Amino acid sequence: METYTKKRIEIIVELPMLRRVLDAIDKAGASGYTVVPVLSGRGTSGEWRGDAMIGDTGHMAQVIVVTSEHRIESMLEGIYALVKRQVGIVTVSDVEVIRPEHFS
Amino acid sequence: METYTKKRIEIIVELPMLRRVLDAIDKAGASGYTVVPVLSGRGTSGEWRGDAMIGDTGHMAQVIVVTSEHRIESMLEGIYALVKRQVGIVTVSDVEVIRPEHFS
Amino acid sequence: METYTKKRIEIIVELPMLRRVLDAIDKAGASGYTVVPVLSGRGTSGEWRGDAMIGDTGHMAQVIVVTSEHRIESMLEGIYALVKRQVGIVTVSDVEVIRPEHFS
Amino acid sequence: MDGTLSLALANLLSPPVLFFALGLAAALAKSDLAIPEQVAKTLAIYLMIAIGFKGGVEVAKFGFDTGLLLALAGGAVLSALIPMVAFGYLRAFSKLDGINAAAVAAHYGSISIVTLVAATQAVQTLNLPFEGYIVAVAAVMETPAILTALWLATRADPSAKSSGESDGALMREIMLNGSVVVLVGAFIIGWVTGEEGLTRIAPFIVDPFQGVLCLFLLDMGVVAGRGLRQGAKLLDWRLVVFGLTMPLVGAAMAAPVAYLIGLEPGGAALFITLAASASYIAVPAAMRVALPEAKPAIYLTLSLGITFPFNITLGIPLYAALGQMIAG
Amino acid sequence: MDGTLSLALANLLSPPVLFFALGLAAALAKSDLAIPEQVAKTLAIYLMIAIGFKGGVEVAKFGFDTGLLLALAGGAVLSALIPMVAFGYLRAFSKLDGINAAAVAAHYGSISIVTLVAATQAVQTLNLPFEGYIVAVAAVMETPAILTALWLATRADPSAKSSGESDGALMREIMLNGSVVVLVGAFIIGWVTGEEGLTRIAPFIVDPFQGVLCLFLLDMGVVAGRGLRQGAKLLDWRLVVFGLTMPLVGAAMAAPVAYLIGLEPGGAALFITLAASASYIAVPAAMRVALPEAKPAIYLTLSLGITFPFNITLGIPLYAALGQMIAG
Amino acid sequence: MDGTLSLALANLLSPPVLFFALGLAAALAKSDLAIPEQVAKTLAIYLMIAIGFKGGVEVAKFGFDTGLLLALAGGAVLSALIPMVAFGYLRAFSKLDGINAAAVAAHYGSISIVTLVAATQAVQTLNLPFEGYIVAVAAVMETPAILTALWLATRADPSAKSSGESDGALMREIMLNGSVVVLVGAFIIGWVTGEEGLTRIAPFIVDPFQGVLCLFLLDMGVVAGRGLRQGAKLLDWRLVVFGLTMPLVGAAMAAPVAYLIGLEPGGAALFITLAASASYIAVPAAMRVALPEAKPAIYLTLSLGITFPFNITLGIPLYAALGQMIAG
Ligand SMILES: Nc1ncnc2c1ncn2[C@@H]1O[C@H](COP(=O)(O)O)[C@@H](O)[C@H]1O
Ligand SMILES: Nc1ncnc2c1ncn2[C@@H]1O[C@H](COP(=O)(O)O)[C@@H](O)[C@H]1O
Ligand SMILES: Nc1ncnc2c1ncn2[C@@H]1O[C@H](COP(=O)(O)O)[C@@H](O)[C@H]1O
Ligand code: NA
Ligand code: NA
Ligand code: NA
Repeated sequence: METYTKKRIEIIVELPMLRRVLDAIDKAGASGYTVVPVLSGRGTSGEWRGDAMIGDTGHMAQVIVVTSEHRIESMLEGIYALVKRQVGIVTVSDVEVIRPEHFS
Repeated sequence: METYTKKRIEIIVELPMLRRVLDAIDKAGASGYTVVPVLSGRGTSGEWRGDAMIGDTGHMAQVIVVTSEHRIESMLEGIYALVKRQVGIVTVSDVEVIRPEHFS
Repeated sequence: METYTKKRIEIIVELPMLRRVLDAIDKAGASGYTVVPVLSGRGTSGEWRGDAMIGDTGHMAQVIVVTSEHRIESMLEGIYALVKRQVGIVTVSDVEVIRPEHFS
Repeated sequence: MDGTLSLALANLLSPPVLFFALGLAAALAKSDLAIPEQVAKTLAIYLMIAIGFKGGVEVAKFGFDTGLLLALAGGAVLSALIPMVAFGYLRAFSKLDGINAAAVAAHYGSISIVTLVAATQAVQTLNLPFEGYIVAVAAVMETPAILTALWLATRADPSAKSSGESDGALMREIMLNGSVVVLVGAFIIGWVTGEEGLTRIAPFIVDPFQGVLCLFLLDMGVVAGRGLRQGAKLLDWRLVVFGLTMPLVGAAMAAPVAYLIGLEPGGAALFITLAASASYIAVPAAMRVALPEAKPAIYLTLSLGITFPFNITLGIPLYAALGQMIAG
Repeated sequence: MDGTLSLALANLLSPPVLFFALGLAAALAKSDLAIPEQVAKTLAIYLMIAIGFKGGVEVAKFGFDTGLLLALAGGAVLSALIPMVAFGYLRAFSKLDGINAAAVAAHYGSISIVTLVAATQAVQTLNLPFEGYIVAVAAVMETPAILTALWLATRADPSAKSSGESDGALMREIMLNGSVVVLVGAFIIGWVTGEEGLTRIAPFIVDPFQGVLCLFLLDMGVVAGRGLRQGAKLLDWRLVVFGLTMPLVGAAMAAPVAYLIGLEPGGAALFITLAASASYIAVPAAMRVALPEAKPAIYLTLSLGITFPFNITLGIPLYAALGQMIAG
Repeated sequence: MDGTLSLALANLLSPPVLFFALGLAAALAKSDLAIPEQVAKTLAIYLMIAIGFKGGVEVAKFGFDTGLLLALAGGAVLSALIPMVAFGYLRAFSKLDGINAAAVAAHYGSISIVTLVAATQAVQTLNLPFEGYIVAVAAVMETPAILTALWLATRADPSAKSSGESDGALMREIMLNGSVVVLVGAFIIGWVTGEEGLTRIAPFIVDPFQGVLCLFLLDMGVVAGRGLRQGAKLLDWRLVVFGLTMPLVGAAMAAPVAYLIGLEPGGAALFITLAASASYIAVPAAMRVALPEAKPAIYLTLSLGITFPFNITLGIPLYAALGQMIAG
């Protein structure tokens, strides 16, 4: 089965910023994204647990975007502009996909 | 600590098809899988949010399978046969593991 | 946008051991971690489904740690010491990040 | 007629319908209001337990006659036939292709429990007597429609059905679906424990029932509103007309059956409501597996965004009036 | 005075406050006790529905007068002004920089619905009459404070506000926030359906209300306790003093307004409580978007860990006494 | 004896037990029925609050005597001793190795709150008087069994215990476990607020209690059924016999203690029930940490799949009869 190389971006972002990050992903031309819940975490801004919070502040979610290499640059810039003053992390890795027409 | 190279398959699949995908993974000889919840997403078939749905239709989950290189081919074929007419995406990447005997 | 190479460790671990694994990650000097919920799974110790359980036994979660190459060795050893007699799996992969100062 | 109008108005201004409207409005205004998923699922289970149990208690109280068997049979036949009519209607009137028409048709043959719950409230408000076993009829009507629809779809396009899946396995899956099991199980438990059992759990399943229904309908409103926002572009005016009139077609088919069975006025109203209602949980999931090419945005938007609101607001008073007419 | 003391004691020993203390103690002792997230969110929606609906029913019963408009206007003005006072207080007394001071100030101009709910219980226990439309005032007081705070922050540091975000969009987002929508929506539904509607859903929103509040406050205690454990190191004694006295400042500002509006004793107590309470859901989220440099650990710990417990335990009896004094 | 039989039958046909059976049947038939996790967790917290609070109110009403201290001490001793008997039984009769036998034994020394809740319902139906402080005894019986079991395991295999974990840390973790904290906390709050507090929250924790219990037992049935399906292959007939008879052994050990303490008939029945019940939340989690080599599929299936259903159906009527005999 033939596979094609794409990039997988994973963004851990605070819930109040989520909508804005998803809009930036759209604007950068990705064909889709997936949001995964996060239970708890720790980072430079301390430790948190979702079930010991009320409201969205400090509560993270994880966004997964599979996209083509050539979109990475502009997408990272759009995301970075949004999250540079916020908590949250961004990682990029290589993946193979089987249905290339599914991703832009 | 010695590590061993394996493949990590990640499948985003609609809930009504989940059971069938897991069965295909079993049949392809993987020693295990992990299912992770998904909150929301966007793709060629539009945008969705789990808490604004009723029932499983259109609601995705993510399946993670760590397996040996040599099983990838047949596993992808089994999965592809299932999801080719459905929504959903499949990515494959390289990972290192520490307990190779744990994975087939 | 410049990126920097890091390692992404993903640990699938039983809930009763979670706190101990997070402590080991802290002790190994990682600057953070993220815990993601798991719905169900299958492995050498059988199949399970979170909504058909009561209590934490047999219920897994997934921990994600992004960290520097040079910490991997000691971190894997710390984690391995904890989980070697438990159920659970550990994978390591390469990722690029954009804010290197965020990770130790 | 005047009674029907004032009933319709009373229904429109009842808390459950207003909470539904609130959810709908919130979703259309892009508010982030939502009942969390796991809670919404539990509320659905609660409604099943409550309506099933109370139905069983009624049967324990009044016993049952051949009416039960007739109603079960009548329901099953209606569920199998309505999709044919719906399919013909869609093929003649709308521009849907065979596969999508079949998928939509399946929904209208099957039923919506929440519509039944709302109708039961209305019927009780009107003091119309009804048979407790109607909930068992609801369970029986869930699935036959799917088989008809799959047959229609393969007739329209032999490659429509997803390969490798036997109808039997799919039917089994639907009939073991959590909500059906709870509905039927609670019905049996209600039957076995009767009035005495009801006394013990009434403060849980009877007293707060209407309030819980409000919460659930608030969520349904949100779901319907978002569905409409997503799916509106796929519905032309013909499909909207279908979604508003197909329940009436189903009702018209069910009315003579209800009459023949000899149901009480409230029972007839509920029986007609079942026929007029459309599935939005079990059938869509089955369609995703069996007819993956059919577009969920079409059938879900029709069922949840058009027919469900219509039934909840205007349909139910109409079916209550109809029930009174034929059985009065 | 003696009445106030015994009221304070009765309040301290009431089940809701004791459950709050239990949650707080559990979290401080590092117990893993927690109400699951989705359930906690649903409990919050329940409280909004219950308090909104009952407020609407009151208005339906007693009609409303110019008092409503005056109270809405008075609430909005207070919400906009209190942050200025809070900001001045913080800049003069604490060591917070301009941005963090502005962010904290926003919280104290806005309101806490759960505090209002707890105060409503106290006021009812005391048989103090109150205006049902106070819940509408609460909705109006949510947002003006945020605009004031953003203005204060940009005056302190022109680069403070996150770029590219218009205030209008943010305001729209906050006013369409699920809890505000449910509160206002339930208020209107209560108004429309009146006593009759209430009778239908009272076993859901009235009878078990105090028990549900206990469960919710148990969770709030856990949240406050964990917040304190995480955030304590960021609070010096000056900030603690601020968190304990700023509610009194807000109360002092609101009391004359309540007097001028001519509110009933209970209504005045609730109005004062709103001014004295601090937001911990809507405002923090808005601050994360608009003033990302401000530290959540500071404003959340102050609002949730210091001011909320103070209000729940000692503040409310005080505001009730105050309400009686000025309106008695 | 006749009374016991009719009581057993009444118990078997009560709504809670029938809902348990429904869940069990659904899971065995591979239905996807399930109560969502977060809701199930909340239901468990609700049960703890309700039973704890009501116990505390009883103590507030009737005061307490040396019986409380005796019962606490007796419970702790039983919890520590029962595992030894269970261990001996298993080593002599089954083929389990030392580590697995020790892990299983721990479960039978500890207790199941839901079994206690169900027994309390039965005892109330029978109008048997009981001491409110039994819930405090339940809290005390949670942990001693674990220490005994760890000691047994290390005697059997010195490398059994996971290294680096002090028993103290583990004990602390279990005693700060959310359910223990809520149970004891609600007990104290009930004690402090007494009848007056109960009146305020009775519509939440008393009236709907049995209904909520039905929902929870439905879920327990599902959990037990799935556990049985997964774990059945690990249980031979000897283990099944153990799971059905070990509760009787525990009951036999507890009966003389209850007699010596001088408990009321209902109190004796509940005390015996505690001894006869087996843990399925706290102890399994502790075993995963402390004895990772022991197989969860064995101890969980025994406790949840065999002993819990036995107690819920046949055990409780038996223990009620026993309580009446020794204290009547
Ligand atoms: N090194 C890391 N590995 C994995 N997740 C991290 C890491 N650092 C931060 N995070 C996640 O990002 C959130 C915010 O991080 P921070 O901005 O550093 O406070 C944390 O709560 C974690 O969920
Ligand atoms: N490029 C993508 N990156 C990440 N997730 C995606 C992507 N495309 C699709 N998805 C996920 O897969 C689901 C179905 O995709 P689709 O079949 O394209 O509608 C979406 O709702 C997303 O959750
Ligand atoms: N090959 C695998 N791929 C993905 N997840 C796995 C795999 N093997 C095990 N797991 C996960 O780890 C858990 C425990 O595995 P085990 O220790 O093999 O029983 C399983 O329930 C799965 O959630
Ligand atoms: Na129908
Ligand atoms: Na305020
Ligand atoms: Na025991």
